[in-house]
Amino acid sequence: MLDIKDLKVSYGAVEALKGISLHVDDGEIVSLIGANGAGKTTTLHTITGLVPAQSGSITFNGHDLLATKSGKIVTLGMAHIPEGRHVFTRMTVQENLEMGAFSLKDQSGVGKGLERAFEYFPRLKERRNQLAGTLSGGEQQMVAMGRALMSNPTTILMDEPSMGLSPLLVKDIFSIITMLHAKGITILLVEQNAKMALSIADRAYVLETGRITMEGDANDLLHDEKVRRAYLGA
Amino acid sequence: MKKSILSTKQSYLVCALGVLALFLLVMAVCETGLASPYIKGIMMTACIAVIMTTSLNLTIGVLGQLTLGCCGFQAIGAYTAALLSKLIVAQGIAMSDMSRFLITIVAGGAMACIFGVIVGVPALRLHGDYLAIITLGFGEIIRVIIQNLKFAGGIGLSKGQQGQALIGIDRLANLYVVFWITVLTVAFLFMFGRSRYGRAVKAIRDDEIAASASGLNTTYLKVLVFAISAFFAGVAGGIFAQYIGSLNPAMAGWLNSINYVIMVVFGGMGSITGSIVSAIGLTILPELLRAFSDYRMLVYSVALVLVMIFRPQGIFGSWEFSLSKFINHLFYRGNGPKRGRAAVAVEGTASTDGVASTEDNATPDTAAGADDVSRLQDGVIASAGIAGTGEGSAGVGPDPNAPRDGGAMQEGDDRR
Amino acid sequence: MNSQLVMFISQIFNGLKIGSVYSLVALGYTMVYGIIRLINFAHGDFIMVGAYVLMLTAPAIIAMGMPAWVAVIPAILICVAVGVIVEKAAYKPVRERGNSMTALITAIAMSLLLENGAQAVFGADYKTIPTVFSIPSVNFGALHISGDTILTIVLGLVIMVGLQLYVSYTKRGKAMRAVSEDKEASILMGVNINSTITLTFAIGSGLAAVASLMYVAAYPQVSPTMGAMLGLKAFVAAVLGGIGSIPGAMIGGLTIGLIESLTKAYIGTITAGIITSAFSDAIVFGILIVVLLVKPSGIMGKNEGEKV
Amino acid sequence: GCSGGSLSENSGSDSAAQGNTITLGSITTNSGTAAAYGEAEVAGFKLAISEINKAGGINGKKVKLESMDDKGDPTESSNAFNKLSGDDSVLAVLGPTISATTAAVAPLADQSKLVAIAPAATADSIESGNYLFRACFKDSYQGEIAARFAAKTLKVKKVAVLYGTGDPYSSGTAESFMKEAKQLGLDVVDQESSSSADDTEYSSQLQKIQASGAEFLYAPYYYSIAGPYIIPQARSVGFNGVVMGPDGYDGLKLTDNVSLYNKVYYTTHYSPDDKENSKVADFIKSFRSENKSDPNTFSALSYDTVYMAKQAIEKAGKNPTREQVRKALAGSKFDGVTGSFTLDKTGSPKKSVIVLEMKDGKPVFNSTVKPA
Amino acid sequence: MSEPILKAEHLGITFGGLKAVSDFNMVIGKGELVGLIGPNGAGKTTVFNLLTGVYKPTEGEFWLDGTKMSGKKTYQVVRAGIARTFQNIRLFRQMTVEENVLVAFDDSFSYHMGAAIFRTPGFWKQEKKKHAQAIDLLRIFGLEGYAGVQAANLAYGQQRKLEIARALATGMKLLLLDEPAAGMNPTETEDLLSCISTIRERFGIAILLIEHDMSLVMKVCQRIQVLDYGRTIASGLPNEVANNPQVITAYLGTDADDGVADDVATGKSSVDGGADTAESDAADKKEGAR
Ligand SMILES: Nc1ncnc2c1ncn2[C@@H]1O[C@H](COP(=O)(O)OP(=O)(O)OP(=O)(O)O)[C@@H](O)[C@H]1O
Ligand SMILES: Nc1ncnc2c1ncn2[C@@H]1O[C@H](COP(=O)(O)OP(=O)(O)OP(=O)(O)O)[C@@H](O)[C@H]1O
Ligand SMILES: [Mg+2]
Ligand SMILES: [Mg+2]
Repeated sequence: MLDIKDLKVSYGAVEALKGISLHVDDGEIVSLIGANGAGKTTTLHTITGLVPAQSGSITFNGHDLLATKSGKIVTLGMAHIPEGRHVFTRMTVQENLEMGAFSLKDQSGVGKGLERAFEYFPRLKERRNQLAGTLSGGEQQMVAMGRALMSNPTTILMDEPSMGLSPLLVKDIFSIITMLHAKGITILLVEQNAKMALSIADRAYVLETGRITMEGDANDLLHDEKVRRAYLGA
Repeated sequence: MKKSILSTKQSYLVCALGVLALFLLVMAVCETGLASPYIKGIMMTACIAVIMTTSLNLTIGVLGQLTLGCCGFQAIGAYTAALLSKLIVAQGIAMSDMSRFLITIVAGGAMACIFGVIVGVPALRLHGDYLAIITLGFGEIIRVIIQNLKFAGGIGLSKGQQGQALIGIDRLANLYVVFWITVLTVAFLFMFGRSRYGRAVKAIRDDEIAASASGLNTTYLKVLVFAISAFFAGVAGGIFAQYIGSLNPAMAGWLNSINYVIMVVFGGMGSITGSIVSAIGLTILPELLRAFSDYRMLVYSVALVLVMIFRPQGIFGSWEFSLSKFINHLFYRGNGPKRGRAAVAVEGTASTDGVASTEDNATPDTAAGADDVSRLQDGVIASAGIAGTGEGSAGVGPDPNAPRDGGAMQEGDDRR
Repeated sequence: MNSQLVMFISQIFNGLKIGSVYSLVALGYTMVYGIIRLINFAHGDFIMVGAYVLMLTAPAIIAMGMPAWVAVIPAILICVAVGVIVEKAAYKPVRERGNSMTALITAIAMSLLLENGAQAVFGADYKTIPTVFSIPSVNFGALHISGDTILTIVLGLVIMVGLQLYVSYTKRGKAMRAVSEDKEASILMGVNINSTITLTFAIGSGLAAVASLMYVAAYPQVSPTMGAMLGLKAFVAAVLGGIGSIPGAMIGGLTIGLIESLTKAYIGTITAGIITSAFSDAIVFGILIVVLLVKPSGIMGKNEGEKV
Repeated sequence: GCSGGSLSENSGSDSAAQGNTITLGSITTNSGTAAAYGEAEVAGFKLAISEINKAGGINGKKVKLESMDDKGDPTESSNAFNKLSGDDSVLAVLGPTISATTAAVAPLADQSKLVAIAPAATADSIESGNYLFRACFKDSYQGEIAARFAAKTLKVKKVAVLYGTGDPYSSGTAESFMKEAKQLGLDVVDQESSSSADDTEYSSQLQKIQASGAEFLYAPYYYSIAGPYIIPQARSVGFNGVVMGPDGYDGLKLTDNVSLYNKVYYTTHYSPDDKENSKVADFIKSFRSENKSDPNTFSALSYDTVYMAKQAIEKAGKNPTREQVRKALAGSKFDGVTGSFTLDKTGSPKKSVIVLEMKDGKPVFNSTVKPA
Repeated sequence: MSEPILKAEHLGITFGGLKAVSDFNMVIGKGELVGLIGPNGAGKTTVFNLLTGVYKPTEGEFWLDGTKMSGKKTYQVVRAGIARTFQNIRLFRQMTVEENVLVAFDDSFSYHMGAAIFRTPGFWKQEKKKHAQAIDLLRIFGLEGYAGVQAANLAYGQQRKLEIARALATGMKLLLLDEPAAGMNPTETEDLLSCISTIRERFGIAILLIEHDMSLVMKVCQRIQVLDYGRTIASGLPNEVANNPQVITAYLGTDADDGVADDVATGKSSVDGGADTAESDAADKKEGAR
């Protein structure tokens, strides 16, 4: 389980997180919603060590993540699908997926992982030898998701996985998320599409300019008047 | 909102007065004999370096294109000026030394400018390190060609000798005149930078595709910048030729060009005042290091690495020293200028311009009236040649891997 | 064989001789550039370091009854050490805080530092190096081809193929490519960025030591500035071949060598003496420029055209 | 005024050298690609000055060397010269090293009325006849002598040249060689060039020279290029004729196989095995003990420049002005390790040239050519 | 509809064997707002790149207001009157918000270099005027208060708006918007929507809109064209398109209205079903392409 306590993060003089606390229990989908610039991405980046924390603590299954080298975090079973996809543009789709399995000690499972990824995203199978940089935005999102799954994570952090995807694919992505959830994978989901995020999540947090302003059962928040007005559009 | 006590016209005036004061100071030390030929020589070299560096900064800092061929253009300007000067004498054309000097340096600049266009049109289709290497190549080609020109060696023209240094160039460069040429260069570059041209050029640096999608003829503008840089490099070359009195083709080599690139980066990319300070500083530094004689270059290289590590954005970053702002600051110290206003305006706000953001308009609530526009454009006057020091706020180079690396994770960069 | 033909073939081999050295050096540039987008201006000077180590250790090695080329082992060790130290002490801090321009200046400063450091230690004067190989030359009738040349070409090819396989198929190799593209994403994959970059530097510097062995085999002399022009030419070769591309470095190096040799030999005749062999450097750069304008990413480079 | 052209305030001040030491300034190229030459010159200066000081100095005053590096850059050399000229205790400047920097210093020397004695700047074009002097032959002189040696002594018919266009020394001597060779009726069968004088690969050009049937190759380069590169490469493309060079060959860097260097000749100032000139033997001996290596031309010439300066200062009187030093130096006769010579109107020496021949890796006296 | 603003005929482009767009035809009338939708990778952005001269079409031609534009350079097309925004925001990140807009005004500046260097009265007059215009334009998007802020420091939604403002500053007749609502939550999207209607009223321009947010598309578009594998598979009024079975299978998914939440609820229970659908859809698409 993931536990964040009083986390503060700054970029120079910009205080992006002003002391947030949240936790994600095993097997949960927890959704983090908030306006642009609220600090959602920053939260995820701090968890996986891409951004240094100023103070506070992050523990994951008993490991102190702030003391763990950033490259090591993935070996603890945590994968992060970054905002903006960040595929390796000059590698083929297949090589991208193989990179996802980089942290695995035992590389024999890579073939099976590939098959599974192609099962989720048949489109990628067609394009397995195309350079990822020339894929469309949606295709790249699929690569990013597939790549994260390659490390057999127990917990996945997702940063706006539906951004830029066609309605059909958004549904697909969300059904994959629920499927992963069904398989017992823990998910921390950051989404602009708050309606959908809240409808699949168990619990949710609302982040406003670096502070958590609301938290609770996802369904409750979905019907909360304030949340509706601010994030769901009248 | 902090109001400047100086209007635009007044700040121009302040700046002009500052330059004038500096000139009087130079004149005073020269005329009273306080300055030895050594000091005068260094001042002359510094002026040449300032012209080279500020104009190179237009290409490297403002346009964001790395070139390693500036000394090729300097050499073209130098040889053109030197040979023209000799030709004028050989043809027995009567004119004063001053007009000969001015005519030849302008001719040197013009010739370099022509070559700038010839080189720029094809070269500027490339970017980054590829452009660097291609301009380096042009510099080397220029060197080899000059080396093989018969009329550009020995005493030159019809009695020239291939492969020899060009000697016996009349040493017409006068420090006072060169001072004013330097001031004009800096003023030109400043005015250019703070106009629609400067804006367009900076837009190309930030995102060339978006710039053309905003209706800018990027090719034309890039070549224009290149040609302007080449022109001033040629002028600097013309001055150099008539200061030093002899030329050799090795001056066009890439090692010399790199020296000026170092000055630009050292001063802060995009900052004219930074370039001025670093050009002067790096001209004087090796002289100060003469005391270390044998270890001079070792000390220099270590110093360079240390500066790059501890002040990677250069001494000025993208900040500009401004005399009028400085004066403003003196008068307003009591009132305490509001620091760190709205969250959006703090840190990193130092735009490349150093004007709009750090001046009045940084406040979100600026209902910038028509009156403000002038200040927006010109509130900061780089006072030519006046060395000022100060902390610039973290300027971010045009490089996408700049310190704000985390920013690369934001959407918008994903396909880079 | 007709004497013109013998001449032509010999000229080709003259070109391959220096070209294969350029290739080896260019491989080092390409490795480092490929991963951190830095023109490691000091790479040529790593070769100088390697050459000095050879100069110092070769006599001892010969005295111990071993062949002189065994001296390449201490040379590799020292070069790797120098490369890694330069990376850790200078490039890494600058990379973390500065931008690409700053990094470039740092590389130039490192180059100055190594050159002047070597001068302070060894003096500026040239020093000759004992013969490292005594491979007989191969003769086909009137045609003599030096054994060193053939060895350098073969060695270059072997190293190139080895590196290419390493980068394409091993885990560490893939990590290198991943880091070269997107550092954050690589971290998320569990790649240790620093050790990957260090490894790249180590390989690049080790290659410099091998290159210095082949270089001094052909040109048996060392001096503090020997790396400067060699480094520049090799970098041009790497760009010509397509920087970042391992086969490109090889092709670029050989191409530059051939162009140099053939222009020196024939340009005067072709242009009826208007352009002489003195222009060979200019012609090399001229060809580089033409190639880049036609194919901006170099001969083997992949087009990295940005998708809008 | 402030113009660079009229600075005379500091020159010829009579206070010069009134202290207890005499300063000799030196400007040499101590960094960059030509650093080896500058370094060799400094070694020569230092040796001569320590000898002079051991022997009681000049006019009883200790001599101090104020040494400046110019990186081979004309701007730096002029700054260095200006700095030295501003120091009243400096009575003469030794240097600069290369022709390009010397060309920049020449007008400054005239302007500040301070003599500069360039040990090895050989370009014909930099003669000033005023305050710039030198200790070396000029380029044209050696080229002519080499041509005459080829025609008269070696009696070859077909000659070829190889030179670096980027280097005034190399192209200057090559040009005068060709001119003289043609005048002497030699057949210049091939003329090849490299774009700089410090390339490493010359096989292409040498192959053509070999194919041209030349019996004699004039290749004016420095010891560091001719030794390890040009001569072995010439031999490896099958050229077995004579290779000849100028004084830059002095201190030739040899590879293991010394037999390659047979049939190599060069013109220079002195012969190491000249038993008659005791100065030469002494110089070589003390240079070896100081520097653990053999001197080359640069060291020998720079050693002599110091003694030229000493002779002039002594001749000029007890507390001479800079102008007096110049007067004493102009036209003076001098005996040094690089021979006996008189400075002509242009400040260049007229001296005899010695031709050395390499035998088993050692230079051996061949002949002497007296000045015309 | 009188003279159309944009007419494209048989536009097509191939990338190394891949036909990204083929036989693309489109007519947009004055003041029309047309939607361009389709699955990811269908070629929508590529169409924008063709229409703005970023890519040269390998076949076909297009006209703006009767003038042939194909083959022209980007800046020429833009000056003629087609402006765009980018799917991945491309602002002049180190410049201020106002400068971003002023850059796009460049074509309408008339002072020359001499005037800039000597700071003639004409220079001041124009700079003043353009400044006022820029502020006006920013006001539409509520950005006037940020005029002096560095563009990179704007919040994401504001960056999107600034991009539109910058495009408007070129003085275009046809505006191409590439997924302007991506990454925005519904509330922010609505705000954007009102901006778009304001500019349509104010400037009377035609707009071609790429968007995956169907609620937005349905609300504002007068006509919609659907791409799949580079080919047009449907076009017409929003309702027609939304009920087109081909569009549903390729793009919208079985439940074409916006009831995503319910949809997901079903997805939750039948996990494997979701994956299956994706697979069969992809198979369909493949057939469509051949
Ligand atoms: N690298 C950076 N340097 C400086 N400030 C940053 C950086 N990255 C983010 N910020 C600032 O930190 C704050 C939080 O940003 P963050 O990206 O975490 O927001 P977010 O909630 O993910 O928003 P979005 O929905 O736009 O993705 C914003 O004000 C942003 O401008
Ligand atoms: N420069 C290019 N080189 C190679 N292929 C390209 C290039 N540009 C686009 N493509 C290919 O063309 C197809 C269409 O891409 P495009 O970006 O136009 O899709 P899109 O419809 O905008 O998708 P999305 O909604 O995901 O943005 C994709 O399959 C992409 O891989
Ligand atoms: Mg985010
Ligand atoms: Mg798109």
